[in-house]
Amino acid sequence: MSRNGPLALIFHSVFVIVMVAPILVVCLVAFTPEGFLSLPTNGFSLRWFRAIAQYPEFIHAFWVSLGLGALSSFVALLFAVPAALAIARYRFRGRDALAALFLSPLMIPHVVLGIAFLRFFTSVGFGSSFAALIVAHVVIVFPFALRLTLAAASGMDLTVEMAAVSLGAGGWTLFRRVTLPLILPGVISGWALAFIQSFDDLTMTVFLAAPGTETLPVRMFLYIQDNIDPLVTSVSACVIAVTMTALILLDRFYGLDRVLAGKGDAGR
Amino acid sequence: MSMAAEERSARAPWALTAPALMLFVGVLVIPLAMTVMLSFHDWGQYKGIEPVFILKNWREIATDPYYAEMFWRTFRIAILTTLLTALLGAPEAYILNRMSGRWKSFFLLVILGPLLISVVARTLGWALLFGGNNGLVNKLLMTLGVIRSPIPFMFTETGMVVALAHVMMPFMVLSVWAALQRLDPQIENAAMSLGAGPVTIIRRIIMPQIMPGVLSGAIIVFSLSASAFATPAIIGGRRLKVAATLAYDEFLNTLNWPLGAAVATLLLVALVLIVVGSNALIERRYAEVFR
Amino acid sequence: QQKTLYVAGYGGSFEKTIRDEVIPTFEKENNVKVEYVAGNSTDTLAKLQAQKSNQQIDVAIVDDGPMYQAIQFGFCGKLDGLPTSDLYDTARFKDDRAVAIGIVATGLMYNTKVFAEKGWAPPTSWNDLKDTKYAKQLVIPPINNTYGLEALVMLSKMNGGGESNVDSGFKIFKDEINPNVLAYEPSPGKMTELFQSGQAVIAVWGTGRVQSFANTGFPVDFVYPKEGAATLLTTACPINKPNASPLASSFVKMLLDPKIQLVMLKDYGYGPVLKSLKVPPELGKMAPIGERAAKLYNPDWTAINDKREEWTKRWNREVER
Amino acid sequence: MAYLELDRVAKQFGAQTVVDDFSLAVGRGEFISFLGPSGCGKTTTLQMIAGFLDPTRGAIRLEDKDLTAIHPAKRGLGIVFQSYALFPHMTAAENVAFGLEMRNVPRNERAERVRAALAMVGLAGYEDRHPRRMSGGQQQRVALARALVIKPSVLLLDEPLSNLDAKLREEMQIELRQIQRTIGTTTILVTHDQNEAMSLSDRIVVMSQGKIEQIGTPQETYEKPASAFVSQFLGKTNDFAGTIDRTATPAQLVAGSWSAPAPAGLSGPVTVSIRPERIGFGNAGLNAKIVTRIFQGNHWLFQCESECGLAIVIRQNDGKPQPAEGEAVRLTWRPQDMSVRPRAGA
Amino acid sequence: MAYLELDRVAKQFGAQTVVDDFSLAVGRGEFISFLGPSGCGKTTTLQMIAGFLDPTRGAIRLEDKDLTAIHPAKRGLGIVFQSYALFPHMTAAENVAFGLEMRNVPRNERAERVRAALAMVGLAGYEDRHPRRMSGGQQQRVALARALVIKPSVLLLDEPLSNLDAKLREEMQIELRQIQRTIGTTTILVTHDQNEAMSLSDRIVVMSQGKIEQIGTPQETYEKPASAFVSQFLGKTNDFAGTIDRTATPAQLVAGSWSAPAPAGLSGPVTVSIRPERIGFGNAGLNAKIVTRIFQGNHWLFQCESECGLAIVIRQNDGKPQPAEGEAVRLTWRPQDMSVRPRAGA
Ligand SMILES: Nc1ncnc2c1ncn2[C@@H]1O[C@H](COP(=O)(O)OP(=O)(O)OP(=O)(O)O)[C@@H](O)[C@H]1O
Ligand SMILES: Nc1ncnc2c1ncn2[C@@H]1O[C@H](COP(=O)(O)OP(=O)(O)OP(=O)(O)O)[C@@H](O)[C@H]1O
Ligand SMILES: CC(C)C[C@H](N)C(=O)O
Ligand SMILES: [Mg+2]
Ligand SMILES: [Mg+2]
Repeated sequence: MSRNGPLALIFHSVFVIVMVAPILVVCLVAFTPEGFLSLPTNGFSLRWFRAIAQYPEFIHAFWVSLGLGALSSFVALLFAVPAALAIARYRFRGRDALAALFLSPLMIPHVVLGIAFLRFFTSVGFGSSFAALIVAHVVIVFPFALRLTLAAASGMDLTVEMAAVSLGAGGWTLFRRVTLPLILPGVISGWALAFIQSFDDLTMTVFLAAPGTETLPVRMFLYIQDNIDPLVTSVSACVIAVTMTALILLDRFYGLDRVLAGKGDAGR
Repeated sequence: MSMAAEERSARAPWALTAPALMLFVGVLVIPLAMTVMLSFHDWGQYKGIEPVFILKNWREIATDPYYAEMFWRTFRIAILTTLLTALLGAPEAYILNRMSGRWKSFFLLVILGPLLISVVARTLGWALLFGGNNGLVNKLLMTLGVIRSPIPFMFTETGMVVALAHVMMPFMVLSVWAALQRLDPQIENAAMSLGAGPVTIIRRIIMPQIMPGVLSGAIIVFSLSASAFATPAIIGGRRLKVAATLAYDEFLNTLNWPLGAAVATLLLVALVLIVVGSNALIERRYAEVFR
Repeated sequence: QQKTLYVAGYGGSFEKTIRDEVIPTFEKENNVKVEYVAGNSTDTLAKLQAQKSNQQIDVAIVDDGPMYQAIQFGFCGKLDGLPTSDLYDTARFKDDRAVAIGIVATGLMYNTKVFAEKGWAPPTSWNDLKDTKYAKQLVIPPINNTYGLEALVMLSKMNGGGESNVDSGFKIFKDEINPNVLAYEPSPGKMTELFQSGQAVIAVWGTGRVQSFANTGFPVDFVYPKEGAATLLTTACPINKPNASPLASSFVKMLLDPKIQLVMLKDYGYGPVLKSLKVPPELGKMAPIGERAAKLYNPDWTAINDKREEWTKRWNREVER
Repeated sequence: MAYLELDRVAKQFGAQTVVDDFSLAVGRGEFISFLGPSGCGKTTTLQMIAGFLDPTRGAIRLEDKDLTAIHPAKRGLGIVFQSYALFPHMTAAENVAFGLEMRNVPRNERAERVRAALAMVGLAGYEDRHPRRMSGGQQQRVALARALVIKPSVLLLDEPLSNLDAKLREEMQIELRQIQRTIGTTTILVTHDQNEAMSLSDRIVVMSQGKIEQIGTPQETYEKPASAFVSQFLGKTNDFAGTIDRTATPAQLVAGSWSAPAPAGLSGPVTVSIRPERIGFGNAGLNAKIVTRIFQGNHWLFQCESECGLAIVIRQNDGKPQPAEGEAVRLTWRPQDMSVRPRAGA
Repeated sequence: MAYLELDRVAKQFGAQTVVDDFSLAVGRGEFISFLGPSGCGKTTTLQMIAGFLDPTRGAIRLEDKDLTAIHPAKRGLGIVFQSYALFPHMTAAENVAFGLEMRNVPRNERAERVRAALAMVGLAGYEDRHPRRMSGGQQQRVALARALVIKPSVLLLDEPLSNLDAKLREEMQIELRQIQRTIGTTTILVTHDQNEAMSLSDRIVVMSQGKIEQIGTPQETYEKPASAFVSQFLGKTNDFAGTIDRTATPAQLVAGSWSAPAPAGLSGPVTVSIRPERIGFGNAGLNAKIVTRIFQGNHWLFQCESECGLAIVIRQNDGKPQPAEGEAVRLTWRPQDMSVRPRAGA
């Protein structure tokens, strides 16, 4: 199979540099010995990493974010995958309307959603509880799970499914053994985006977070209320480090390309 | 290759979408309906929200050119951002996909990186690179004599588009990448054998086939950029307000929720129309790819 | 009977101060659990409005501007048994529906290092905002933020207007100050970042903020303009709701405790609201204390609140463009 | 009683009718082949039997029960798809094992049967390979193994051997025949290979444009074609213009320099149809010149320019000298080998 | 000078060598066929010539220029892929037009040529159909039309007719031959159909397990196979165990009840190979009983139980009565039709 030409590689390099540069700068700043944002020109210091330890609420918030992200993106997939299959395969009345409804959380500013949800949950007596937070996150990450699954499911070779059906696979088995593996790249990508979106959301979560369930972005936002200091950067650097480590471990023990591309796809 | 399922019972799609539909009706439609209702309520500095039915807010939005300007800017930025991500993200996904396994996953993660850190830290990075005279890039370019004065980036529309495109890029790359997984490499070979160069292959063979992916990415990016708050607020500042920052202002600072709700409702309706419209258009244009 | 008291207030270091200095004692003395709901003033106010039918929050700590709104919307309950005689007048609200827990002065902040390098004299007057040498290096919080509002009021007052007539202020902002302004930035965090990244060198801001910014080691200083700095308050109120707990009032009053007042002065640069409080000289380098406090200009909030909606609209359309 | 019955089945895609009025009764254990030009509706019919397409009209019954009421997964069919439809994410062995898993065959037995099935199609050693890393023929064999391993009661094979070489193909044909005989599998085979159809089938269904042209045993369809289409489609046929002269006694059928006593009934201009393998080179008969001589292994194919137009002759490659290109020959055949019909348009 | 030359080309996938030491010189305008068992490396070799796979070793030259230096898009090849590789998002006409567009053929001419090409493969009227809505054979024909319409100087065909019925297939073969003759296209055909290979090719390359077994004209490879593999692979062959008795005068070759004067050179146990079409039923010769009699249209295939084991006999379907199943027969052949080699393992 043909490889990338030099032009493609140049494009790729520039692309990656641009993507990484702002983050790299942030990570670099985390090593500043100063009390304010500056590139560490005179010496590196771990001062701001040590500082994290003095804010156990950051660490707690990290776990909250992680749990919230994992849970809500997973639940979103449970709802989104069947819906995506339906939308990809059937031409039924109301299909467009349904698709629009499912995508609508993308289209509303999150402030509005935050307040709408808070009003709603308060009126049904849920207030700002963790359950409410999860439900709200499921809704806002749903479009990601849906859209990417949809992209993978549309145009899928249906004869493969027919083959499975003819061999006696039906319903759940058919889905688990054949359909899901075939759309897996889309599902995993969708999950990743959903997770990240949940992990990253601030504007909506601010309204729904209750004491004890503040997420990391909320914590960071509150922290920088009065002052932006390099702690923000060191926390960010840690998040990146933790994520990368997790992914590298995943790669070691399972193979990222397998997760992302599905099995048996390499080669010709 | 059509399947019986496609034609068979009209119930199947509804059965499959029912859980999601119930979820949405249960926890999204009602709050949104409440918000739409809100936009018809009255508000006053002293009386707060009055649950009456009036068109005051809608009339204000319709007649005051201030809002038209905000919406026009919103969509201009969203369109430019979408174009930028599609133009750069789709080729990058394609290049990524042609890399060998290990590099592929590595760079995919690198590109997902920006999403992993909070929008606050991310925009901080931009400020450090381009902010004023001290911005790293500006400083470098000025010492090299490439530019005379710093590139204006912060508090400009260009800056907003670039920063938004940066955040949104992973959505596009990943969407396209997922679609690329389905492609039969032999088809590319076929095109090559018929004399198509790399550009033609991408334009005529790859692009149409990955349209579902590009469309997904574009819909996500467009919707998110048009409703984004943090990036426009931080990079654009208050002088370059967009619909979302406007709504934010009304909701949080003025506490004029009815007006904010009207702005949000209008944004939602406009976005739904644009997205559904272009979705239908593209799905029809590339009907065979979407089957 | 009530087990938990929800206190909504600023996040960050303020939260830390409250959590460390106030809550443990309060919990012990009143046998109650206190949950701190962190959020900035506008977030808190929005939550109050969203949960109007069923308030969860018991005590709200917000800026003065939002507090006036909260009172107007009827979110605040009445405070009983305030040490009225010991409180500065400015610290009190109509019907005692809220009380100030700290006083801040609105004035000018500048980057001392940059000024020294460029050989610029430190600013002295509100009029310095018009100086063209600050082009695109000036930051002013917007009008929905008390700092911005007070800057507008001060400039109007100096030019023949005042709370009742801000035309002149608007004109100056529009024609003379606007070209200098890099951003109208309400977020304190963002303000510090604009200074740290060198994009801004001068700003309209408050003593408390400047103090804590300077505490990080960054070279900034605060200037009380010669025309006078304006008063800005940090306020607290018990939330009005059925079966409101009396502990809410107690909590607010505890914030007025001299010991706490000193802590907030030290950590946070808040001028005390108690006349009787003796301030050790090493604290309060910038804070409005004593004579500085006496010279502060107290805006006429009744007049301002009357026009605020209109001004905001006008500001959005004329200034922030 | 028919085991599988198609009753006036029709299928439309949009406005286009691709299968029409298709009726067929298949007995239990019967081996049926569908033969017909590309695009005539063979795959479509198969897919309807499999339940992946719903007939627009008509009914399909299995043991007198309406098949449409049974979910495809429950029909117990073994299918080889024209495009293989292998599971790309599974290895060859996993592909083959899938149907057994669905039937809850115990792990040990499963492994053994998968191994045996792959060995049978000549893919021992390829168990762990993914389809994308296999050659076309190897993929096709995995598809075949996957369908056969479950010992289905009905086998639907859509050109299952099209990508195999002759040798392997024959082995597979024998295998198919064997399975069909021992398990009594009812088989429907779609193939474009007439030899395959003829050597395997109990009956052949010749289709054209969605309609059945003829149903019959291989020899019936070949030697007693029900229509001109069938005779043209199965094997090769020469059509010569001839005339029946009833004035002569006995009445004579004349085609160029060839003549024979005329059959009863017809007179005037006629078309004489004769299979190329029934024509011999002789000393009398139609005058012809050999244009091309094509070697085909076990036989030679001659294209000749004759008095009555192009003539095709097949001669077994029996090792004896064959006429060369350009040589003049006389073509002759036995009257009982030809069929005569009135000449259309004459 | 060879037009296209493969010089000791080899290809490995991982540790597995799938093509090895492959050398072949193709003249301009020559028609070459690759024959070989499934998985022997035919597609791989074709893909290397096309430039989609890089040889692990060896060189490929076109007109003495190293082909690897030329980008696949510039090689001017017409290719039909085993899996068709149609552009799913384009209609049949758009698929066919693509290559012409790449060559900047003016719009009018393009439309005309596309129309003609589709008509040639029997798909007039299917211009606007998308591949997914076409039958297998129709798709394959679109692929063929797409490759032919550009009048390439080199055609690489990977089982291009495997999904077509015999009739259409023959038409396409004639078409291919025509194109190759008139434009002088150098053609390499991969096929599993020996008749196809034999009737079309100037030379046949027989491959096995990645290696070339024999290169020769159709008749050479069929009648003078270079190895046992080739003789087994091309057509059918009977191998009988025989003995050469040099004590008799003249020396006798005996196989069961069949005997003939022995050829020179060998003695003792031998294997006698004889093609089934060279065996006749006679009054003397090998005693045998007919087990199955398979009708194959223009010929009959007999499987017989003989004194020397299983024997296969082909007889042209000349309309004369053929022995029935179960009948006892005597098998006979001319000594010059057999080949004799020492018996392995004896
Ligand atoms: N990508 C790959 N990775 C590993 N092995 C491969 C790959 N592609 C093909 N092979 C192996 O290489 C061998 C040759 O394959 P090739 O496709 O050339 O066979 P072929 O002669 O075309 O067979 P067929 O007639 O079945 O199409 C096969 O054994 C196949 O399993
Ligand atoms: N999904 C579809 N939509 C519209 N027409 C279709 C569709 N699938 C097949 N057809 C058309 O129906 C006709 C019959 O197709 P079918 O696949 O049954 O042919 P086939 O006999 O199997 O041909 P082949 O031997 O080429 O595989 C063809 O003309 C084909 O173009
Ligand atoms: C994609 C998101 C991180 C966008 C973010 N919510 C913003 O307002 O900018
Ligand atoms: Mg078919
Ligand atoms: Mg092959």
